[in-house]
Amino acid sequence: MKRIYMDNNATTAVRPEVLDAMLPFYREQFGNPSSVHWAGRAVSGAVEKAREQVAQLINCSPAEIVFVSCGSEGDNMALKGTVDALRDKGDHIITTTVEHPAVLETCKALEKQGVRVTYLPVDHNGMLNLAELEAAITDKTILISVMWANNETGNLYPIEEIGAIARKYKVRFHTDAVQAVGKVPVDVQKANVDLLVLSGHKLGAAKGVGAIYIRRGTRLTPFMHGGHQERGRRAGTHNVAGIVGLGVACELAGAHLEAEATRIRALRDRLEQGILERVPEIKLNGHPDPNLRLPNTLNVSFAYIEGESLLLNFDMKGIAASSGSACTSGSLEPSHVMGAMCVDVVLAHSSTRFSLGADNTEEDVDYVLEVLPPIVQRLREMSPLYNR
Amino acid sequence: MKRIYMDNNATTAVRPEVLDAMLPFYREQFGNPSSVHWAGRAVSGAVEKAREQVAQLINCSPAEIVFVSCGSEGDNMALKGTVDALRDKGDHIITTTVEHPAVLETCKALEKQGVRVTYLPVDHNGMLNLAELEAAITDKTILISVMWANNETGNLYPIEEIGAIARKYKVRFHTDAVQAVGKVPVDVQKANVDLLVLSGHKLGAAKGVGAIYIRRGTRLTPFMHGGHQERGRRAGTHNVAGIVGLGVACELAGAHLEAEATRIRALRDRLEQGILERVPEIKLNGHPDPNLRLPNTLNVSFAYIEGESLLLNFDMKGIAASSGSACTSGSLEPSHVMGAMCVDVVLAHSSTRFSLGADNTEEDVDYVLEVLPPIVQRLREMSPLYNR
Amino acid sequence: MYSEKVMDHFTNPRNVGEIENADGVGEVGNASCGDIMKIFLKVEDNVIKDIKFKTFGCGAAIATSSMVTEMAIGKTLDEALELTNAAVAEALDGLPAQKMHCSNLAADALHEAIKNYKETHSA
Ligand SMILES: Cc1ncc(COP(=O)(O)O)c(C=O)c1O
Ligand SMILES: Cc1ncc(COP(=O)(O)O)c(C=O)c1O
Ligand code: FES
Ligand code: FES
Repeated sequence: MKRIYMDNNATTAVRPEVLDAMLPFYREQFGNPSSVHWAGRAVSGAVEKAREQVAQLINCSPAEIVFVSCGSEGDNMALKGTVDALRDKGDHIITTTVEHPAVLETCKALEKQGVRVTYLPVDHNGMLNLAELEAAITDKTILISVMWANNETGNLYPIEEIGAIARKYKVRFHTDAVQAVGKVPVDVQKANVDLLVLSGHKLGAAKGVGAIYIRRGTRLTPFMHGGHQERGRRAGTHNVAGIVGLGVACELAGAHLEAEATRIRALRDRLEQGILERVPEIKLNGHPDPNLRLPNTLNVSFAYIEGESLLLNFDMKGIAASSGSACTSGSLEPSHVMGAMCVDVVLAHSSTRFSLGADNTEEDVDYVLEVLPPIVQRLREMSPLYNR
Repeated sequence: MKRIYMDNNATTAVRPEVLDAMLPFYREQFGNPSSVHWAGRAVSGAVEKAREQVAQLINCSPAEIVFVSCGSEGDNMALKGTVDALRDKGDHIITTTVEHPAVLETCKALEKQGVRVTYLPVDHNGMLNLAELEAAITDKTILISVMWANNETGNLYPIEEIGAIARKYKVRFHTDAVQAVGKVPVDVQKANVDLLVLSGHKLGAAKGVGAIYIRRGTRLTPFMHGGHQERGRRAGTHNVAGIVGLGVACELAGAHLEAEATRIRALRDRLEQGILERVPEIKLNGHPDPNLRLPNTLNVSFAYIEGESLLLNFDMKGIAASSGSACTSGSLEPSHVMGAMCVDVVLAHSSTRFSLGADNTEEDVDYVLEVLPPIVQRLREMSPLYNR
Repeated sequence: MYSEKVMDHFTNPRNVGEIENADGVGEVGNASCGDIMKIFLKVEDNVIKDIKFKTFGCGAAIATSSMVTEMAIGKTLDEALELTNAAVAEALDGLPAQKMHCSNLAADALHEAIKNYKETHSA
């Protein structure tokens, strides 16, 4: 059967060049980079090279990069580390209602410790009101945390403008850029961010590795206590192979960023237009202007049907996508992002994300456009909500 | 040049069978185990199989295993998660002065939050006095944390007896078993531990993966907040390849545990006897009875010389070992383990750890025994402390 | 971690040993922080005719000791007093950042030895 993977916002395949770069670090150069001997030395050079590659992609200095185990760790570290370091300065965080659970659940945990959190609402398109953001800042505000791009809708947030506001009020600014890095240009200087998190498996590196950018001079209490690794900023033996792979993935992403974004955007637009033309009674979720979304992401709701059954039908045709339905999430609530955008709850249950990636082709898109309409139609005909 | 790796307590090479098992999960079965579709399904089965393999090695049920990114994360999670969950019950932790920094530094961070910590001293052999441990327990004690085996000396602690004390006083018991799992039999039921941490790269799996055993019914606040992975106990996309490899490494370790321990113990004993016979004025660090240490670990101090220069000389002969010297640690203090054992500070600077592993042979040992004495002699002759 | 020069001086240290009846002896450092350096001088007409060292310490400590003896030999005492720790480190093509404290000893030990010579040979 044809297998078409359109769930690259969930995770990506490791790129062949990345895997090739990783392989020598399992059995040959397997040393601990903290060791003095031959087995450690070669390896510590490789880690430092990867640090430079990551730094280059987001335009910072290598010393500002700390390797972590995933995006979630980065977000936990950014938020909890800031609260601990700046407790004397204030107790208020501003974030949004559409953040990833790695930020939202961490904020909820911090609320239990007495931190006050403002969750900024979004409009029907999932966008923020920056005047509202500015108005939320008080002299107790220690952190603004806004994601660079949303994982479900692909919405891009105006990070440069938020960075300018943060600087104006001298508030620290963290951005969860897990979905953005490698897909769109990310420049920490231009955007004036103080903390930025990225995750390897979203850009062709392996699962289990990520990085946090910590602007020089930013006091951040370590999240992982222990050994002296990462100059005391993150304990634990380095995931050397993963880190080396992340470096290569960042270099590749940087080298092909524009060309690849253009290519994928064209595919996504073709898919978007095709679905809108072929299937009635659907709703596009996220910003209607596709240029204000990640080039690879399309999120649509199909009225009257539920997401899990849709995904299972796609799956039977070899298509991998994802859904905002409660039925796929393990919780009883549909996507909080759809909720924040006030998407009707039934439509939220059928919200379907197609997130394209390096391996997708025009044929893939056309295949999806071919099999999708009859699946939707069949499920609608089974639905008690549907009346032709 | 000959290359002899005797630093397996720092990290091990990935075993070939482990790497083979990992490889399909980078480019073929690359899905996110949380996904509903084909790309996720195969993968989630593989993660669950690994969970069973890990559980079997330490005799628990798979549901009691949570995958983490390293030993340090496991220790942070065990300690911080216990303090948060049991804050209403008490504020006192008992641990030892010879724990790994992942435990010690976490305890220090907790002290800043008002937690009281008793650091039990050890004797000259690095062993604990269990009467002292028992006497330290108060009605505010919420956790006892004692490592199963010490990374520097290899000393094995009487975990079953400590487990019995913990049960008697109904105090939760955590053990950092990062150095023990895979080297000696570890049975969480027999030892009555509630929390146990292991790390993949110490037993032939990759760096960047580990696991924590959480006895059923043990309330533990998550350390990493975010998505629903690991039934809400650890957020972050699974390091699938790393986890699969950890499973295989645990299965292999279990299958060959006794035979391999016997083989390595014989090599270690040969090395130990050989050094003691050939080099005057040395001190064995840790328990004098080699059976009360990990079968693979030998730690000796060479009077009058400093550890880094010793390691560099070993390195020039292709031998990788490690040292408790301040000069190799990045800090200004020699090993805290040597300090806790009241090893004279000059001797602490020359403490040298040989930790054997799967790839070592008798020839390796004999080669070390051949090159070591002249190196020691040459350095001694350069030392202002040495008077023939 | 170390430059080739450091490794060279570490592997083949120059002027290791003691001078019997030395004209000046200097010792700096203490064992608790990991390094002790001892320098022995033979002085003729205010010129360093011979110099030897003994060091307890890391690769950097041994290499800086060796280098400082090479740099000092043949110099007048006043010239030798102008040798700085930084110059020694530079002559070794630099040292890792975490090792700079070792390089802060070699020239000090030399200066101590000269001081000791001057104290014992004045008047
Ligand atoms: C006893 C002990 N605990 C914890 C750790 C930390 O493990 P990791 O490096 O996987 O974080 C180590 C190894 O460095 C160790 O030896
Ligand atoms: C926006 C965003 N933030 C954070 C994360 C968490 O990253 P990871 O799964 O690597 O922990 C994800 C992906 O799941 C994400 O899409
Ligand atoms: S309808 Fe079955 S889980 Fe939602
Ligand atoms: S002597 Fe300790 S770092 Fe040089």
